[in-house]
Amino acid sequence: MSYQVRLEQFEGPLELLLHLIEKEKLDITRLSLSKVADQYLEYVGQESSITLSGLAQFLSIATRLILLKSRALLPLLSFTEEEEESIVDLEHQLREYQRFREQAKKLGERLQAGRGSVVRESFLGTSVVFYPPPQLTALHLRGAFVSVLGEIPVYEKLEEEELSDIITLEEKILHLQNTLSERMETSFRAVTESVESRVEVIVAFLALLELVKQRFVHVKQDEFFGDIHIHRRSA
Amino acid sequence: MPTPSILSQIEAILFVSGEPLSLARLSKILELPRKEVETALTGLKEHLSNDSDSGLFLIQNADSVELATKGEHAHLIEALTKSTLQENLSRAALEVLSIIAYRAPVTRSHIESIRGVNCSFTLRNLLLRGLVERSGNPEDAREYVYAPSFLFLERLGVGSVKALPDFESLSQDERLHLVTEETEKNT
Amino acid sequence: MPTPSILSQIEAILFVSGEPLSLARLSKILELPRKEVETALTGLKEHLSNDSDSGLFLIQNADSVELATKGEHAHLIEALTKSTLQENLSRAALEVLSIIAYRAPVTRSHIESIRGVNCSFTLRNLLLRGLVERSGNPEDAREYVYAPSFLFLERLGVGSVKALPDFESLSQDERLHLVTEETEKNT
Repeated sequence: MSYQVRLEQFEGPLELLLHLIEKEKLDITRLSLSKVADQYLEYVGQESSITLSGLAQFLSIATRLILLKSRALLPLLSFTEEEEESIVDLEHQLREYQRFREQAKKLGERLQAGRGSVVRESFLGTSVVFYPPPQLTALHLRGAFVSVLGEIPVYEKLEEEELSDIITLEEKILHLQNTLSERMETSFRAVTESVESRVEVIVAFLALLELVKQRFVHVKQDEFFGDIHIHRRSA
Repeated sequence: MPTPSILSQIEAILFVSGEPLSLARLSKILELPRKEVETALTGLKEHLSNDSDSGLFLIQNADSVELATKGEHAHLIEALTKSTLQENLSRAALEVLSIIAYRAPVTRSHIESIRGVNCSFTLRNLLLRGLVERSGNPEDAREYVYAPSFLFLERLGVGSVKALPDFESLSQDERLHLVTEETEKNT
Repeated sequence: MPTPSILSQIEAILFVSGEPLSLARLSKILELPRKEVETALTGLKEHLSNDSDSGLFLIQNADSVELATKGEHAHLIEALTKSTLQENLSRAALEVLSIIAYRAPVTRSHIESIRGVNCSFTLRNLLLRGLVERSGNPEDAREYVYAPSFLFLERLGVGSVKALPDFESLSQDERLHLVTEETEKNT
């Protein structure tokens, strides 16, 4: 590997993508995106520490990059309106993110610059006057406390659980390889039969592409949206 | 931007301080000889009283100075205090008050981690209205703990927080554990 | 002594209040129409910033104002209160904070669509530090909208979000620009 970057440095896919583009000193255009697509996929493929929810975000961008790359390879391929829009969106999103990332740096410097203002403590020197809101009852307090309890974010626990449930591309590749070494032949539908989320299907698909690239398998699809037959290549 | 004058520096310091400051302390903070501070104070005093657009003036007493509002604004200050007191409790204030009631005695950081929002303004308002009281935290000298005031509980018709509706279950609600753990992790 | 102006009245009220006051409350306390209060506020803002002998200035955020020390006195205030006015924030927090500052009021999903990652932890952290505020979204009851707080403006020493660098360009979604340009071209 010519350029070693651990993905943990990147909080999200846009950050990674922007890093790759800027590293090549490119502007944010379609062409640049298709140029860095391989590197992007490579990093995502290597990285084993992406959480399930994080992976979905990385993969949603990966699919658009694959789209752009396939277009570069097959000029005749035309995009559907939806695909076209998703590419325009990505360029726009990257530009917006780039602007805010620049601004965030400046903001950080200003917050460190030691030019802050201070306000005065309210009603300094005013003595305490007992002034209860006339209509307030104990039941109002109870109601307010119940609504506070309802706002406590339970999701934080959930995300922690997700952390332990990482599916990586690497695992999927291994899983596919194992399946294939047991049976010489399988199909994409069979591989994804037991998966529970769309993300896993996408991971499985990327894993399959990787195996094709490594010349471990070849694939055949008889019709659009038909099942994909996977054959192990004889060594 | 013009260089800040000593007058403006003194005004800023007195504004924040809130209590009378001695000339010695001012001269130390400004890193200026006492004589110069005295001259600047005279300047600031004149500047403020001559400026009809300024609502503030300097009170000098023996060796100390303090910034205050001009006497002719007393009725406005009274109107402000009254309107602050009579204002209905905001939703935020009611929530903070309920946390203090059901979790007393409770620190500010604990209140904030339960609500997930900073609440320094709200707390000051509740203190000013005499609805809550604060005292030193026996477990940590750097922090205060807050509790509903005796007068307020009396007004609610309860002798102690334990008599609040569903006190037993609500004050120990298990969702509170989620944030308590979080607070401990962060400190 | 000259008669105190409305400017001086406002300064006195804000001095005592300490916390931000809404235009509505100011107009109620002063018993003046809102329009007049607004004009006087603009006057006071200019008066204070142009007066190099004044250590104070006005911070305006949404519909409220507060009186604060000018940023150039930060080191003196730090010497007085023996505390730091600096904020150390992670890169993620700074990014979320800038999106909120330039695009307020903004929903969490909008922030996340710009950054491409989940921001709930970072948002919670900024709320706890009091640098941003959240309120109900008038357009969708299930979602909050986020805006910069007074504390944020204080820490930067700026009078309003409009005084932030590149506010004009960054507060606009680039794509909205394109649309307007195209419409202009077409007409």
